[in-house]
Amino acid sequence: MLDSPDQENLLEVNNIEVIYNHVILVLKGVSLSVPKGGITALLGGNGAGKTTTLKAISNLLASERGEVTKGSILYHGKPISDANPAALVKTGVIQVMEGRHCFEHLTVEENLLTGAYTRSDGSAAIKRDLEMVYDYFPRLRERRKSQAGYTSGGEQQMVAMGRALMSRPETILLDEPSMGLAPQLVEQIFEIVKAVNEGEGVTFLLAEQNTNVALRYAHYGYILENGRVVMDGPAASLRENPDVKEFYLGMSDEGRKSFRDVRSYRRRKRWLA
Amino acid sequence: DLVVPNLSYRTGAYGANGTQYADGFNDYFALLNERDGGIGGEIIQVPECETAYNTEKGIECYEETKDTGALVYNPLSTGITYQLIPKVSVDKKVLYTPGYGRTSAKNGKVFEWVFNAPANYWDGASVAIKYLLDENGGDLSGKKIALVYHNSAYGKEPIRTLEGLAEKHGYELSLVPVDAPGQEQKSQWLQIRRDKPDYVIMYGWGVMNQAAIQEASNIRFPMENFIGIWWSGSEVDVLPVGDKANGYKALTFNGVGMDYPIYDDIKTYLLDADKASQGGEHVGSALYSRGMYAAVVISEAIRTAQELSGVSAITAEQLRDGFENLEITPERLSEIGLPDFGPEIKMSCDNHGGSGMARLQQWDATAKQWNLITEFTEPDQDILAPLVEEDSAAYAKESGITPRDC
Amino acid sequence: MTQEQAQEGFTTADGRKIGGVLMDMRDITLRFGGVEAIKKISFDIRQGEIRAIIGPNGAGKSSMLNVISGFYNPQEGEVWFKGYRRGPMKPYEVARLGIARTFQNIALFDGMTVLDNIMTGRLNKMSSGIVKQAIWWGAAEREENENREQVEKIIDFLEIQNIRKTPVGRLPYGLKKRVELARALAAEPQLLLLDEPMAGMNVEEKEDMSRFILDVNDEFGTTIALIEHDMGVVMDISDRVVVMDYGRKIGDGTPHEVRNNKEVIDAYLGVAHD
Amino acid sequence: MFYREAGDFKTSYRSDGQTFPIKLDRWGYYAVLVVAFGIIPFIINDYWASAVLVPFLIYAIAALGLNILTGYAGQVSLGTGGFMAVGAYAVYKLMTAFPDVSIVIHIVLAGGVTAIVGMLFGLPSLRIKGFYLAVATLAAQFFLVWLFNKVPWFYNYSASGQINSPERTVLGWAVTGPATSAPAKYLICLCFAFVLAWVARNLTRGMLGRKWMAIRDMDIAAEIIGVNPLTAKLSAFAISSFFIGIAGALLFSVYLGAAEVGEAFGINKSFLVLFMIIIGGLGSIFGSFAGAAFMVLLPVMLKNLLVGSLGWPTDLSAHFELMIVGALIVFFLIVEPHGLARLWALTKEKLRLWPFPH
Amino acid sequence: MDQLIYAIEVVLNGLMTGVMYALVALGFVLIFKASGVFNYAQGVLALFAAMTLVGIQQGQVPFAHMINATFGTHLETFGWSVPSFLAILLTAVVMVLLAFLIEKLVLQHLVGQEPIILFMATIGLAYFLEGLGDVMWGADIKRLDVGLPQGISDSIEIATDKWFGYGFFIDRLDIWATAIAALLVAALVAFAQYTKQGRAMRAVADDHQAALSVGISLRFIWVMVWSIAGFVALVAGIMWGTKSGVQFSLSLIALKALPVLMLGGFTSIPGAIVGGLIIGVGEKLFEFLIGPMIGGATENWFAYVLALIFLVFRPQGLFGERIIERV
Ligand SMILES: Nc1ncnc2c1ncn2[C@@H]1O[C@H](COP(=O)(O)OP(=O)(O)OP(=O)(O)O)[C@@H](O)[C@H]1O
Ligand SMILES: Nc1ncnc2c1ncn2[C@@H]1O[C@H](COP(=O)(O)OP(=O)(O)OP(=O)(O)O)[C@@H](O)[C@H]1O
Ligand SMILES: [Mg+2]
Ligand SMILES: [Mg+2]
Repeated sequence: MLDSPDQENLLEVNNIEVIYNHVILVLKGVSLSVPKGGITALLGGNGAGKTTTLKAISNLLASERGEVTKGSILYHGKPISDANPAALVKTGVIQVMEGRHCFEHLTVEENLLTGAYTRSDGSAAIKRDLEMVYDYFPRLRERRKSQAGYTSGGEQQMVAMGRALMSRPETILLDEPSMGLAPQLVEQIFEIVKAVNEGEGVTFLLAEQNTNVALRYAHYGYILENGRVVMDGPAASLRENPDVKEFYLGMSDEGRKSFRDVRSYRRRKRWLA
Repeated sequence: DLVVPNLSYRTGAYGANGTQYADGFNDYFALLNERDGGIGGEIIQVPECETAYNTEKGIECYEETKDTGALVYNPLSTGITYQLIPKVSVDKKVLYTPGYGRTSAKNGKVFEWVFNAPANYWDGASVAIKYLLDENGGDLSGKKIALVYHNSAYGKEPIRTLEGLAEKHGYELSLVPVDAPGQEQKSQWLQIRRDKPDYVIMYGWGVMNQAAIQEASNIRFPMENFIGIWWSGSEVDVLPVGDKANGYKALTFNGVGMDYPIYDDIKTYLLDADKASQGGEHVGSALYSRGMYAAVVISEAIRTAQELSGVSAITAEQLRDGFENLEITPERLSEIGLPDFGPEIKMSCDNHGGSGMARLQQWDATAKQWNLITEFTEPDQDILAPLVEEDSAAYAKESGITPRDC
Repeated sequence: MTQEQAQEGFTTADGRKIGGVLMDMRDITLRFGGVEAIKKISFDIRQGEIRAIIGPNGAGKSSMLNVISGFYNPQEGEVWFKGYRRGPMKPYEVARLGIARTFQNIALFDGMTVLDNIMTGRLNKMSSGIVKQAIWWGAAEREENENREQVEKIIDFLEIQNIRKTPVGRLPYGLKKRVELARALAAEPQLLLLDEPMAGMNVEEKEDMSRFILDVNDEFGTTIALIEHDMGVVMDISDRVVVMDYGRKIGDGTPHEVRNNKEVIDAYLGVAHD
Repeated sequence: MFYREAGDFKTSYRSDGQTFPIKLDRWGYYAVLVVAFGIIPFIINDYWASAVLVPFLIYAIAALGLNILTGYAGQVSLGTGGFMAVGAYAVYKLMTAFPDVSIVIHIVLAGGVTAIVGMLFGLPSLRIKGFYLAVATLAAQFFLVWLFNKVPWFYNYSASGQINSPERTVLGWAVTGPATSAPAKYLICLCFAFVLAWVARNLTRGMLGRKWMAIRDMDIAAEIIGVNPLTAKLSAFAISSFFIGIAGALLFSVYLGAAEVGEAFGINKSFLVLFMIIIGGLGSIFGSFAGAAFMVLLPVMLKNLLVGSLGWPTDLSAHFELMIVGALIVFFLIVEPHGLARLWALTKEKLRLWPFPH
Repeated sequence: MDQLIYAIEVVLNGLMTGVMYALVALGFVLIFKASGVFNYAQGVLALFAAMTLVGIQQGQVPFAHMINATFGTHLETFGWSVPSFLAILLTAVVMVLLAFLIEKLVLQHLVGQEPIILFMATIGLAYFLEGLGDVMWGADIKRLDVGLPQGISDSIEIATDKWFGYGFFIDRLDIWATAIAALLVAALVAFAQYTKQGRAMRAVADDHQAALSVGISLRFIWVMVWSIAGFVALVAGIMWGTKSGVQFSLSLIALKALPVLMLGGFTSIPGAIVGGLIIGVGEKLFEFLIGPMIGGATENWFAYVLALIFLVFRPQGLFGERIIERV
């Protein structure tokens, strides 16, 4: 849709390997670069390693007994693999985790406020941003006093997004923002991503299964399979690629296939990496 | 060499008490080794083993040491004693439990290997009542006495005796159990405050002692009317309470303080030579003295055994004979350097418990020391003897033991 | 509704025979404290059909499924199953009636292997007592192996042979969903409830999943109720659709009817989907 | 490379379901059995029996029991000491009331009595979960100890409240009482441990075990897929208590020979056994044994090292022992929170790959 | 009639004892709230704090015994004594240091583990601290005196004697404890509910990973919370140490705090106080009314049974956060 506006690479991931539990090798040399002010999409099937990549960047692997064993991750040209997650948020990288991860016992509003934990620009600014988030997600305003644990799946996703926005980040790592959201809301969320990206210049790296939407909004895309990057390119060109079309967009040559029809024939072609 | 293991405890809930006792026990043997070259020319080895007052560790210590030629055990724990009683009869080791353990072990016909002279729990209860009788001109009728006790096998021991004596002397006994560890005794002392007993007798151990004395002072119970068993009568029990513990009384069967000639030797041979257990921190305290007293009795028994058998490297069996023929006269105590430190002991094949004599001491909070306030008093054997007989007969029956002829 | 009415059925466009009413929800109202999650909703599920439930987030879809599977007891309304009114029941009793389900936020037993997870689906098919199990040899082992065979069939069917012995905690999301489906199928249910079975999947995987769902429906004749946000999937595989919005029912009918319903478009779809 | 499963093909579900599917493991297991039954009884002495092996076996049984409840069914219990006391007092009452019945039967019955008591105290688990339940089980611990201390019937009205185990024989060999030989003590505990481990294995691999694990991993989901929480939880409590009761009965009758409830079955016992299963590995039969071995051996070894070899004063070494045990526990948890069993499994997994990782 | 007056006295004393329990329970609540860790070491922490306080007050040489045993020296004290206030301050510093070390050496490596694993780790910690306390300050029984008054309050005794004809026993130490506890609770509630750090603390309790992901430093929160808990332990240690001396059994008061915790709810600061009051009154009253009929010494188990009964009706305790059960 848009070409990345600016070619400076904010975040660079060079050839990283990740091992869980000392034995399970998950990423087998992944390299990415995320340009400043762009929206970069990370696509790929289940278990491809998208989440792992994002967690490697935000240094959240340690608590899952995973570790980066090779390669380097640079942010603004400086290695960040040793920074703790909190320090990373201070430098401006925040992750919205897969599966929402709201603070169940806190109210919706308190959840949002924890997003502003690292900020030191005063409560007035925080209050303003809170209003901004409520404007983005009016449903949250209605439920501001409920415990997050009792909100529906979609509401929790909004809380997670809103919470990240509250930290006024430079870069947001978004893990499957569309999961479990109603179609209308998916569009809405991506519109918000776009608005935040354009309006506030926030850089996005988003992992998505919903290739269709992701490629519509992203500038650049990487496709991950089995722990390796198998293809990358500007979003527009990816959308035209026939393989991507078939496997990730569900289109055949005749247009969209019906889910009812795919049932009888087996198809599986994998890029050989 | 002769081996006398010291099953001690210096950690855990009762560690503060166990440490002092173990020091006294060690030091006396060390003194004999240093000064006299042991007993009858045999050096006494005292390997120490930590039990933490825990019965399983106690067994472990016992098994660990028993094949090293150990002669006699003194675990300072009623629980471990009960565990060891059957074992020592099979392994043929002597078990010496002065002032604790199984009371009816006094009956040597049933408990061939166990000795508990000079006094046992029941003796203690009886001596306390005797003292109260003396205080009241021989009449306790109508008086109220409360027993505050550690709610365990140990604490329950005196109940039967006190009940028997209550019948005889007409006082009214009330029972106030305290669950271990016992640092919270508000209910108990509120009850005492309401009931206003004339006297309180306490069978406690560990923190329960201090907590009780503290609470007693809180409710202004007169300390003079508060008598502890010997295990409730050490410095650690009263010191934390401070001045308000002044006047508290406790039983004892050994002397207190440092006014004994032996301490000159301890100073020369141990303290000055830096050989005292734990650097001599606890020398002279009540529990130290009791540990030392236990060592005195054991060494006298060893000496007797050596004389009887004519060999110096005696076996545990010979030591048992030594115990059964043991006589510690006041003269002998003076010779040792501990005049009037303990009651006269004379044991025999059927009497493994000595005379049961004990005396009272009282705490002087300003001088921070115990003072002896009575002579050795004999317990009321009319009441006790049948109880011992009954209990040991029950044990013999349960364990299939045919009492020996003595 | 009478017994006879319940027996009636209809035939779908592609010629499948749909039977009488299997499950009938009548005027269900569910409240949490002050929040009314479901407001007087009625709908039915017929024997052999694939019934979709759609609606915006927080509409009460999952809550409705929870009512069906007995996890929530509605404050008002009646639940009829196979022509009988169902009183308040414990969830495990409902499971015994032949209703199995999957969950929106995957609820697998993380500490167990895939195989064991699927075997739990057959709980109610196994009956040897504690003593027999303690001895194992003989009855218990035989029963175990018989059930294992059934489970292996499902494993083959869902093509998850290679992860049989893997602890589920380690699996990626999509496979977990598949294992959950396998577990539900292992119970050989009459009614299968799927809560967003395809969330977090890419198109290829959705295609796989759709195929499984259709096959289950076809081969075992299992009735299926599913919640799904991907309108493509819903339109393609479901026979009838219920639309919910903030606890109310705003539409009910064939995918085609629903898609063109104005209210549904406003509340849910945003733009009309092709 | 030395340790591998390749070439070990299974042709039936039955052989796939066996306990040690890998040949090397199977041989290792047979070797352990041969040593345990065929060699150790001939070389064991009193010290090894009393200080190490007998407590190890008895605690292994208790750990198996608690592991069923906590490791498999996910119900954390701190009432183990109390339940062991039930086993001990039950066997004592049975032994003294029916002296002519075999002690083996008494021990099993004691387990049964404990199972009933365990079920009773398991009832709150239907409402109460997690740490609340753990603390609630302390009610059982304290109440039972109080009860056995307070009601003289339980200790046959003995003056001090102690119970003593009289001599009883199995096949002519004394297994309780002072005259018991070290091999006899060891063997009776070994037999119980062996049979019970086997029972535990069978129960946990079948349907019942799966019900427990389902409840543990996610109780709501388990209920919705058809697990009746009442029967699942209560059966876990019952069977767990059965094991623990037997352990308590053995501890009293074979090992200690005499016991006083507050001392022998206090809350420390509860913690000790919980330690064992966590260090060993929750939800693992092997872990129960490994944890028991660790917690029994560690203090003995430390003591021998500090006092025996380094010649430290006993009090210092006792304090250091505490520090070291504490530090080691933390250390182990950090290295592998899932216990020795998982450590062992990971080692095997690495060995399989060795020397070519990935 | 007498019985009734006695009962009132028992109830009053129960309330005060309950406050003493609550002091210990508070430390548990704080740590649980902030990290989901059930900190079994809280009792030992109180003991350690009290030992350190006495040690500093009396100018004891730390590790004296160990040094003496190894080098044959005779160190004992520095020969000075530190005023109570300063000693308390210094002890607080030690507790902060300890919190820092605990985070560094233990908690940090256990982020994201299951609660039971963390619980176990704190038991390991309890063992360690127990040993360390003994090695540092010696295992003997110490007297703690920071000038808190103790013993029966005369004015209350006289006043009640006038009203009821029976002078009530109220311990002055208990009155102090009540005042201090009230202050602590008020401060802590305000902190947890209305400050940024308090909110962060609750967030951490819910989800470690998510907390990390929004930039909350677990390390900072934990050090902070453990420091506060250490301070609360110090207060508890002072109270209980004054009451019954500083020695090993002090750590066992943790066992009396558990039912309080359970009843009040693991996550509620006011719950700790209310729970304490109910447990205190409950156990004392039961011992007074029923105890004599069944042989007494019922307090240990009755507290637990009472809490259990409450839990059956409210599984999360009186004030605990609702346990969220959803699928
Ligand atoms: N904690 C863990 N321990 C072991 N293996 C893990 C762990 N987390 C992830 N994995 C494995 O790593 C691989 C990649 O997982 P990851 O979650 O990164 O995939 P993903 O691309 O995000 O997939 P999805 O779209 O399903 O979320 C998977 O095979 C998964 O099994
Ligand atoms: N146990 C509960 N307690 C309180 N409120 C609840 C509970 N369960 C659901 N709710 C509320 O009921 C409403 C409906 O929730 P439900 O989970 O059924 O939505 P949904 O339609 O499944 O949404 P989504 O598509 O986001 O999953 C929500 O607002 C939710 O907050
Ligand atoms: Mg992912
Ligand atoms: Mg839902």
